[in-house]
Amino acid sequence: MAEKMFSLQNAIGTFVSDGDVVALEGFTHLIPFAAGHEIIRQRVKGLTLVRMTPDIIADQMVAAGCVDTMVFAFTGNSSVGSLYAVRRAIESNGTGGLKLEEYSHYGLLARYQAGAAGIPFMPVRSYAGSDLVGINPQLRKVASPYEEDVETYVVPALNPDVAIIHAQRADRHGNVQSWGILGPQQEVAFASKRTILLVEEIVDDDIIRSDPNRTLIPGFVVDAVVECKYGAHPSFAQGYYDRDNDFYRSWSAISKDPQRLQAWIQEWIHETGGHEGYLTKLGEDFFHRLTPTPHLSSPVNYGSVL
Amino acid sequence: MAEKMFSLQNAIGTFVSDGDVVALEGFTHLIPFAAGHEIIRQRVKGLTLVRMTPDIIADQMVAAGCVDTMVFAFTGNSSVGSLYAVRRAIESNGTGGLKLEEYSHYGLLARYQAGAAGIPFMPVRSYAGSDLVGINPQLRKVASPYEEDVETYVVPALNPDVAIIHAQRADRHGNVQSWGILGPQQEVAFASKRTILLVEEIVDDDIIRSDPNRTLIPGFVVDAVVECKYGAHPSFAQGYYDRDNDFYRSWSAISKDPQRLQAWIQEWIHETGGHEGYLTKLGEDFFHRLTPTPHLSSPVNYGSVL
Amino acid sequence: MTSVIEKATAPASSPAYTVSELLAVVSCRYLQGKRRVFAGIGLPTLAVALAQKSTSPDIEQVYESGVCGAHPPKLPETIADASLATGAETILTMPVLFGYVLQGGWIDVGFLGAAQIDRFGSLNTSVIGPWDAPTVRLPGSGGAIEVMANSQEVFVVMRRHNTTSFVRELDFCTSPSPIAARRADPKVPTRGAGVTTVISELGVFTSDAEGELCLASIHEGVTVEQVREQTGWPVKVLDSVTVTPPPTEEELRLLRDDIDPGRVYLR
Amino acid sequence: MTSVIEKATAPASSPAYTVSELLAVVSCRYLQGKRRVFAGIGLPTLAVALAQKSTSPDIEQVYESGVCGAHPPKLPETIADASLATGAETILTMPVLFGYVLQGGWIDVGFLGAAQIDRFGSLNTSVIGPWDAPTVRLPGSGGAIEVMANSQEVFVVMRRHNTTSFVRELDFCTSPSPIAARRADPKVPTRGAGVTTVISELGVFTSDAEGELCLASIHEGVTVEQVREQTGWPVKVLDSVTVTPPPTEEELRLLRDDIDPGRVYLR
Repeated sequence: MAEKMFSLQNAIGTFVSDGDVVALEGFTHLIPFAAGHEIIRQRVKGLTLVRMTPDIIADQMVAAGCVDTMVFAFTGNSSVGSLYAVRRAIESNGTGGLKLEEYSHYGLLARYQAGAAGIPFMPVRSYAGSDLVGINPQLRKVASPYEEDVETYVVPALNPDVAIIHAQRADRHGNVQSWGILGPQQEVAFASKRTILLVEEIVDDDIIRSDPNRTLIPGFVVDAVVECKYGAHPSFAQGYYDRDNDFYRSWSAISKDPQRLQAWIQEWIHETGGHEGYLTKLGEDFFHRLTPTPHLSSPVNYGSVL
Repeated sequence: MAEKMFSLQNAIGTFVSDGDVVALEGFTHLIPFAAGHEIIRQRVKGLTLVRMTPDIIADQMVAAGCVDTMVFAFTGNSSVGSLYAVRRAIESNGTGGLKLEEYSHYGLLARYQAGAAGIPFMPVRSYAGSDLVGINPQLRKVASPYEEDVETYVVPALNPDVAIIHAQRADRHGNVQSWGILGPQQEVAFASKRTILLVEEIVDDDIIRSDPNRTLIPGFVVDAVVECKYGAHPSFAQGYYDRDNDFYRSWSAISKDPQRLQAWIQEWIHETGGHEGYLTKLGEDFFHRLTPTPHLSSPVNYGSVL
Repeated sequence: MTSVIEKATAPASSPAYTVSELLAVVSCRYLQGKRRVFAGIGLPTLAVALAQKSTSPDIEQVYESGVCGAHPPKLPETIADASLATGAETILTMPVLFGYVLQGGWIDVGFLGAAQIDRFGSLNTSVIGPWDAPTVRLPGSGGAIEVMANSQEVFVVMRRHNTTSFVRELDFCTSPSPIAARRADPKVPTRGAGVTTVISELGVFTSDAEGELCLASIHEGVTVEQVREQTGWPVKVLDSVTVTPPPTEEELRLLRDDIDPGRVYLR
Repeated sequence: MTSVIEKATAPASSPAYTVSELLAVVSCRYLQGKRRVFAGIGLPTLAVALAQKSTSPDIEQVYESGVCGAHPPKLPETIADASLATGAETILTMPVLFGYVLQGGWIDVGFLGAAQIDRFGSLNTSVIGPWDAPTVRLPGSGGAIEVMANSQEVFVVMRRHNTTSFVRELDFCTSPSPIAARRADPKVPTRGAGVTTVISELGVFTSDAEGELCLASIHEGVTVEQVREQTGWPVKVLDSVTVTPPPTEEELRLLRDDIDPGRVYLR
């Protein structure tokens, strides 16, 4: 079996190139921050960043100059502030230059679904009357062949060059298990030409095989498996660590000041040298306050007659 | 909350009517035999039976005269025999009268998907050149609005009147948990106007809530919850009882002889009076040889900071 | 922009209440008889929780993240709170949530917010100014387009009520009302009634048979004239317009003591 | 229909073997270098298991039911055996298996059987006679149409080789070869090479550059003439046609002692 275990540095170095279409997914949960930081560290340029919800990681990657185009459905820092680097790159009085391709949540998700399923497009039940249709030529209509005078909007298949996702656990073959909020990770992994998987822990084959319905993505879809503890910080990994809401709240002040933002990137990304250094800088006790009280799933029985 | 707990008799009596389009699903696993038997017992007529894999339960329902039309993708008794009642109702030298609407597995599954998703049709990557296109006018083509001279086959949304499914466990609100081979149960439940759920056991709310990702179908989709132990026999319920392969092997001989088949239906369905009577007739020790050796899932942690 | 009323003047007989409390209570009242509510964290969560504890014990909240039947061990601070998953009844995948639940028509009431709303309930959450060179870039649709297009009806909570938020013409129509959708694409089927209820800091609008948002009630201390002045279109006032009944002591007690004692959303 | 050879004549130097053993061994050899095989229970399972234990340790079998990376505690009797789920690496949902895995192009080799096959590898699994009044109703496509249309290539195992199964014209084309698909619908994209390999009781056919199935080898004790007689189309015989090398002692030992000691599929 081809060796799939990579260091974070090697995984990004091997599978992400300048100009790639990179889908970095995770819906509020399991956001692959460590991978985004490593892309910044390696000074990758000209990316098309695809992400349903570009948030702080997008702000950082845009500020670092990695991103030419952003394909998205919702860009913001939830209710606690704004992404000023992204806004400066878009707004009329900003420093500009970021190209946008804008969807709604299901529109972009349906693009992943069509890409994964090898079909040219996916019908969606929306978009009629939205001004998005005027600014996004990918939103098109098809007549239903079943009813007179019925049309539906459709979105085209999307097949990113690379999907980057984070999960709680996997085996060495890349069989991925995840729980809590699942996001579009399964769709984007199947849709993409290459998939980089970061996990909180590599577990024994037996753990994965004790619960095969929990495997969200089979190993054959995954090209690189990276063990990367706390790699979703300041986002969270259900059952491993909670969201660092303090960091999210602090971001507006950092992001608003371009100099301060560049200094933050220098200090927390470049100077840490890697995810290990980032964790060291956070400090040994950092995750204590974010450590969950256990709430374990009841077992189910996969047995058969022997 | 509306009371959803029903006896099997009341669930079928309340939600299944003559002439309905009834999807009875379960792919090799968790086939709702007890529900099919109850439909026969109540002498429901004129059904359109939708099932990806009409097997022994379809043979029984056809023999009992419940079914006018069969919508399907594969009809057979795996490799151990034939469904002679179904064949007699189709073949040129048979007693005839069964109308057919024939698909492939994904074609019919995609109809459920489109029905569940409220879209008029679903594109599929197949059917070009198949003679199914000639005999099934529902298989149609649509031009891609994204590429010149590219077309795709599509199938129309299907919204059955009733979905009937079996699962391992649920709470009293109808939140369904299932594991092992999942089949099209989630799709068909969302696609159908009404859903009847049979389960091996009703469990406490806490069990369901300990593993929310395991919930395949949320309670709001389910109209009737029936506790029906061994209700999938001779099919199986992973972790509860294995498949009764002896029964499957014995079926050809029963099915081949129309008189013997009617006698079987009389003896095992009508005269048992209900699923309880069927189990009593099987005998107290019947399921011993089908009882699995436990193989439990490893727990996962859904905890958060308290 | 400053809020017209930061705190409503309390009538002598009732306790003072904040705008958040008022909006939560009024939203709750309009939820009576509804079953499944699609909403984010914040005021809608309070409104649903209050409904559960008062008039609508069976009401359920469905979250965009796929969580249904949440029983968080503590009140979640954000939509991304780990506690929303702890002890939930269901966490659906995104294709199931958006495809089957939303597009499938299972949602009775979708809750939305917006930077701008127009007379027929179309919403802008994308940009102020032109899309390709905006003055202000807003977050975008997220799931709002799907919520508007697929819920049986939509409630909009507008904390700020003024002529830059209640506008004659949207800078950008992100989420069109079904009326706007049918006008643009008559062959594309629509579902639901669109925005039926807008709850603002000044009052409540409900939609008439043509889908136009009409003033149905004004909050205590607000005049109809004030609403007209702060609204960018000529406001149709229902004959039945009343003063919004203020939150009752019981409603406030439930909100303050039972539902959000830490004032996570009530701040 | 009776089988032409129920048991191949054993050459003096090698042990006797059954048709099942021969078909499993030959299928296994053609699997060399392949990664993901979509197949049901039976001979293909033996072929994949043998490949895993010999030439292709990394080969994986994907089942129609969604099971990938099966590690059954005992050899499953049927595709519906509970033991296939016990200890498996993954059980995918049906939309993921058919949509993403099959249609997504992740399958290298699909294994199919059929009642009839034609010269270019199109298959009939629906009816003998006319569709609406058949002499024999067969099971239908199941997933065969999707396997044919979406695998990189397809292997067909035909236990019975005669003019009613290897036909000039199918009674019904259930699963068309990509060639037939392109002829019928030139605008619908196809994927893969269709049937590249047919393993029958008489020999092996492989497809040429035009997709025509040509005789590549005959099994021990079979003549080319016999194959011609039992095939409904004029058989193109490759210049390189050989006698199929018989199963080796090691191959038979693995099949009989390690893989299927209970002779569940070898019967």
